[in-house]
Amino acid sequence: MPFEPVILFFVLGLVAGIVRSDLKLPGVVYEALSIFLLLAIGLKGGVELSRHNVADLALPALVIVAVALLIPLAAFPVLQRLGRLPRADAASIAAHYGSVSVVTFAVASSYLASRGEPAEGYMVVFLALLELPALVMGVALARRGAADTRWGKLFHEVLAGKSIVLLGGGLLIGWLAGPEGIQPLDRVFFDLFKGMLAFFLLEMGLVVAGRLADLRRAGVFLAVFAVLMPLAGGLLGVLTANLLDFSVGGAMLLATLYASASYIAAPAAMRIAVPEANPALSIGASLGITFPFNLLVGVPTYHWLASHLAGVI
Amino acid sequence: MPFEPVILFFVLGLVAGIVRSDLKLPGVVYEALSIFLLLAIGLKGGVELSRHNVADLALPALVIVAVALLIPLAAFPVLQRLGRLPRADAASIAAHYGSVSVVTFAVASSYLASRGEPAEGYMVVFLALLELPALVMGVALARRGAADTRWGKLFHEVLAGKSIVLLGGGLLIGWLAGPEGIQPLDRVFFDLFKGMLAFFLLEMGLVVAGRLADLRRAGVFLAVFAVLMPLAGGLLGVLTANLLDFSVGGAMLLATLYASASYIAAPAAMRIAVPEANPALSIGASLGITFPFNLLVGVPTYHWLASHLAGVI
Amino acid sequence: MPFEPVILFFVLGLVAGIVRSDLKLPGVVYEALSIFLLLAIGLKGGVELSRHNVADLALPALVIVAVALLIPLAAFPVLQRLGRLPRADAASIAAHYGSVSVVTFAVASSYLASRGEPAEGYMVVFLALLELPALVMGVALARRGAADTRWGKLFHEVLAGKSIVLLGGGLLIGWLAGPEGIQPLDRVFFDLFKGMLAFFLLEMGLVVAGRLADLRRAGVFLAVFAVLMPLAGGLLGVLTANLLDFSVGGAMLLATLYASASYIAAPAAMRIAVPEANPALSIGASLGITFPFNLLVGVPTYHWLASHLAGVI
Amino acid sequence: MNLPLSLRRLLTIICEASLEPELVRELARLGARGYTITEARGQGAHGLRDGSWGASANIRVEVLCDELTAEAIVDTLHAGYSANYGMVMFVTDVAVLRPDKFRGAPG
Amino acid sequence: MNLPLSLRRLLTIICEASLEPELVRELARLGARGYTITEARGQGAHGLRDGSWGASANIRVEVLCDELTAEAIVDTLHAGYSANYGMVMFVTDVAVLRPDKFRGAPG
Amino acid sequence: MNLPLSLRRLLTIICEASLEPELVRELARLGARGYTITEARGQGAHGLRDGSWGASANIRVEVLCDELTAEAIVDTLHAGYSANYGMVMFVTDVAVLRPDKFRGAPG
Ligand SMILES: Nc1ncnc2c1ncn2[C@@H]1O[C@H](COP(=O)(O)O)[C@@H](O)[C@H]1O
Ligand SMILES: Nc1ncnc2c1ncn2[C@@H]1O[C@H](COP(=O)(O)O)[C@@H](O)[C@H]1O
Ligand SMILES: Nc1ncnc2c1ncn2[C@@H]1O[C@H](COP(=O)(O)O)[C@@H](O)[C@H]1O
Ligand code: NA
Ligand code: NA
Ligand code: NA
Repeated sequence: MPFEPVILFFVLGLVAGIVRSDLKLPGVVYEALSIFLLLAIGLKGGVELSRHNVADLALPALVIVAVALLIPLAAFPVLQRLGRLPRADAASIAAHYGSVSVVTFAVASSYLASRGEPAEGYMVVFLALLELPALVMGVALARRGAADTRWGKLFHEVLAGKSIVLLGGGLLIGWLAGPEGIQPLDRVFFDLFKGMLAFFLLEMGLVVAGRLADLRRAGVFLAVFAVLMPLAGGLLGVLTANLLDFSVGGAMLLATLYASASYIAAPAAMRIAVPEANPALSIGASLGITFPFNLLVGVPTYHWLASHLAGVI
Repeated sequence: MPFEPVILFFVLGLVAGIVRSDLKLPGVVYEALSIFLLLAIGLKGGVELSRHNVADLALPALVIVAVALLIPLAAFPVLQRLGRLPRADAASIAAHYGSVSVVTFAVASSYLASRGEPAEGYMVVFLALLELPALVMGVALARRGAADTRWGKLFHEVLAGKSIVLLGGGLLIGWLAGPEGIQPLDRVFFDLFKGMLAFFLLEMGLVVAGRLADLRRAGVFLAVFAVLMPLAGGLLGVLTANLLDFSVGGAMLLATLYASASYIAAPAAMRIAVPEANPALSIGASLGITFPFNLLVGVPTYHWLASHLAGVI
Repeated sequence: MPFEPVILFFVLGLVAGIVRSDLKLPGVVYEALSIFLLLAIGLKGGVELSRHNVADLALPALVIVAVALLIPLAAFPVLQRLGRLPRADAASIAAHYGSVSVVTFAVASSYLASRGEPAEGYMVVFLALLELPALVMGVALARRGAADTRWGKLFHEVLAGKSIVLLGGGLLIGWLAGPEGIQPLDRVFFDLFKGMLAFFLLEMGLVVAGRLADLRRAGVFLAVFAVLMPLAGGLLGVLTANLLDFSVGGAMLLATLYASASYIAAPAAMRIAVPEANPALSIGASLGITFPFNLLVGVPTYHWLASHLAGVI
Repeated sequence: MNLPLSLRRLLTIICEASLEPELVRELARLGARGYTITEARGQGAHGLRDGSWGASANIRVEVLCDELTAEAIVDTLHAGYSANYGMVMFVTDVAVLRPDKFRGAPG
Repeated sequence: MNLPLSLRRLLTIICEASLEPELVRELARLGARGYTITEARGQGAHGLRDGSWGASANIRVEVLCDELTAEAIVDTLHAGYSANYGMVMFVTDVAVLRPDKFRGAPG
Repeated sequence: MNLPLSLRRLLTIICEASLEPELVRELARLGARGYTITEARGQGAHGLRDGSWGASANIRVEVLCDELTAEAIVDTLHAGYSANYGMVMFVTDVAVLRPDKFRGAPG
């Protein structure tokens, strides 16, 4: 079985949206599910963290964040020169791809789990760390030279945004409470995780179906970009993971982080910090193409890459 | 204990509604719960299906659907002649009773499970198959001779309606993924099923309490119809099941399918396809009388019938 | 570990609200969670009740309710004389403190459970019984001498209010169905309880953060009252429990009931029955100060009191 | 085709959600033939009401009716509730198709 | 600064939620450039519609447009739906900034 | 009894939900004494915004105020946001009971 069954729920949602089913998961359910997933992932990572010496993670974290910044830096000129996109749009899209998708990460973890392939439990710490820097970089690219940048708003929007608050808060709670403290909550946060992910993917399928019109606006260049960019990011992730001596599972997760494009934190932040960028383009690419691409093709590909390139550096 | 404890939640909702409690399950929760139940039932059926040869089900499916069409065909003249209802109303009510109620089916399954009585796992396939044909029949009855029937809309409304999409999609996913593929989702879709059903029944109690006013509009004839029709349907179900050599549990479930009246797919479809039918009548009868009747009296009765008539044909 | 990890979720919500995070649990989720918690607590109590002779609880219930009425009777003159609050406000606040907080009770139960300290399972019966009387007392205090009291409305508001309907309905269902009848629902109502409580506390943290402005209106007197009143109530609870020969766990739970202030049933009831009372004052004190105080300081304190005063009467 | 439109009043009431049951009873008593409610949140003299929980939710009620009914409702609600409850009311002129649907008392 | 406001019509339609897909198609066909929907519940000639489940939910649709478009929509919806569906429509005069946004057919 | 009604402006703003925090700050700064928000979805020049997830949700904001405040808000929002955000504004005349509640700056 080359795919994760949970992905079938995404396909179901997509098909339902395309045939104009009256199936709708109310926006409130989307909200509640995303809160659940973010908090659960944070808690899981925090519990893992409590088993490690946090100081040991400082160096890999630094490397991982530094390398991650190459992604928007490389994407921006490609989008602006090759894609002939306005500066604001190129910067905003670059920021989306530099940041990360929590759900893609969750699907990749599920993929590993169902194959019994282990991975470093603290990868989720990097997930939380990778959210912000690319967004800052994106705004810097959009505003180069301009004086009126709303940096304060941007930092507030992201650091007080629900993804960081829930991921970070979950990490902290999991770390403080440790495995035994969290154990009575396992029934909700861990046992239900995969089922909730299935529902969320159903909803994402519906959302993506509703954004297919945006794809047409995005055009061929962006469509190609939205497939090649994650592959490049995935490769970069595997190589960086090798450098850091991660396991195959860890390499695959880092590849997924680099390859994935944000569609929760980034759209919200870019809307505030770079309002002249057209969200239809960035969301069309990241959610309409890269997200399904990663789910269906990317995740197994990164696993393959991680297995075959293990130990090359 | 002659009743399923889960039914007490329905009674609680009903009483809360009647005493005008401020207890309200928001409409969004109703939506989310019905999505959960439909998908979970579909998945369960799909997993069962993956254990059988699908081709073996073709003949029983054909018989079951063909016999089910007798229900609206019999109900229509009764409603039109005896009940003196306008053609559109008679046809719409006939369609509701020909189609099926997913929650009644779920309660009947729970009833069997808590008695340790086994049943054919693939009954849920028939649940999905029985949804549509009676609705088509109802529209045909309403429109006999008329030229402007919106068949396209009707088919789209039902086939792309959330009940078919979720039941059918769940069946397909369960069938493709099989028991091991679905296993990580069991915690959500199977373990939580009964608790979610309890919540849904609480909500249904509140909804039914709010529709008691419609009952008065419905009148005595329709009230009697709403009690006798399911009994007749239940008997027909038991006999058909005997013909097909189903187990006692399977016979009871088929009886429940025939006896139950739809209040999710049918109202939505009839509103679009036969707009001149008064929904207060069909929903008042199916939801206000037949649904509670089946929960409290019908389900045990069909079990009794299935046990005592086992092997008569 | 001197605290319950579940409290960290409250702190997270509080911090998120204070830093103006865009994290919001939709109002609908608040509704759904509170319905879940009320029903689950009721069911749990009902199952316990089915193991006891209900008649044996009559006397302790009477004592507990009678003693509980001392709380609003003592609070009212303090608020009116010392606090110089208008009669309506003094009466409404007294009613809030005389009534009980279901979530504080749930946290106290969790606290006991995670310490392996047993408690009388039927304490939840007293929780249900304590909700109403203080509210009636509060209205009587507000209306002394006035002729136009809307008693009918008050009784309806409380008795048909969602807390009594769900707690009482849950008790009844649990009692009728007994342990085996409820067992298939355990996965939802018992296993998920603590995780749901965590979510609810996250939400309560956000709500409390949003009410901090009300605290300023409340003033210093009310802030002091909101800390001393629960301590006095807790002491009264421990003493009463000793009188009734409860276990240490039971004494701690009764202390928590007496110490806690209602913020579900009381605000709704007072708004209808004593509309001239300012809800910012009563909710500011009960939810803004007493609720977090009880969570963070009160619950361990009442446990300490119950352990050290065990057997003094 | 061009159907004739008639003038009616649209009364909008924004108030605490806890008033809903009483409000609905009053509307019926004062002759309104119908109403529409949407969930709302907001800010006003009574502070922020952000709808995050039951006690801080508002509702937005619309009543299409004739002038006399609108006046009766405004007067009654103002006298009965605006002292103690967060409440805002405003009246707009609107054109409707079937004016009889929005008369005062049934008849 | 004081931007010039122009007069347009605001058409509000309150109806059963199940009509939404058809309604949206009709609005586009009749030249509306946009619409806004909020979830609603209410009471009227067709009884209580409390939104507790799909079949009893209403929607409240607003369309900003010019007079001709408003008339066309009112006439079409009245002819097509008001006999069989719970539905209320009313039209208000409003002032808008960019009147071209709310013209009839795109142009 | 027949209470005197005064004329005020009702400004309605329909825009992307992500603007809410800034909008609310602007309203306060420009002298609005209150506002009411309902969740909305819709369609317009910026395409379909169906509210299925955060990024596609709209809000519908109502502000009762005097003419000057309404003008100030319309001008400021138009200048600051309508180029980059989905946004529609319209102004209606309404009659209110307690006109002082809806003046400009507190006073
Ligand atoms: N100036 C205003 N414009 C629009 N809505 C308002 C205004 N003032 C108050 N409201 C709404 O009416 C509710 C009650 O208002 P108040 O009685 O002033 O607290 C508020 O929560 C708002 O939703
Ligand atoms: N007089 C009215 N004022 C405000 N809303 C109304 C009125 N009459 C009906 N409605 C709304 O329109 C819907 C359908 O109305 P009806 O066709 O009269 O049942 C109702 O459910 C209400 O939401
Ligand atoms: N003609 C219109 N009538 C009613 N609402 C509109 C109209 N045009 C736009 N809207 C609303 O305003 C939002 C933003 O509009 P726009 O900036 O045109 O995309 C849309 O999503 C709709 O909710
Ligand atoms: Na990335
Ligand atoms: Na049937
Ligand atoms: Na108390």
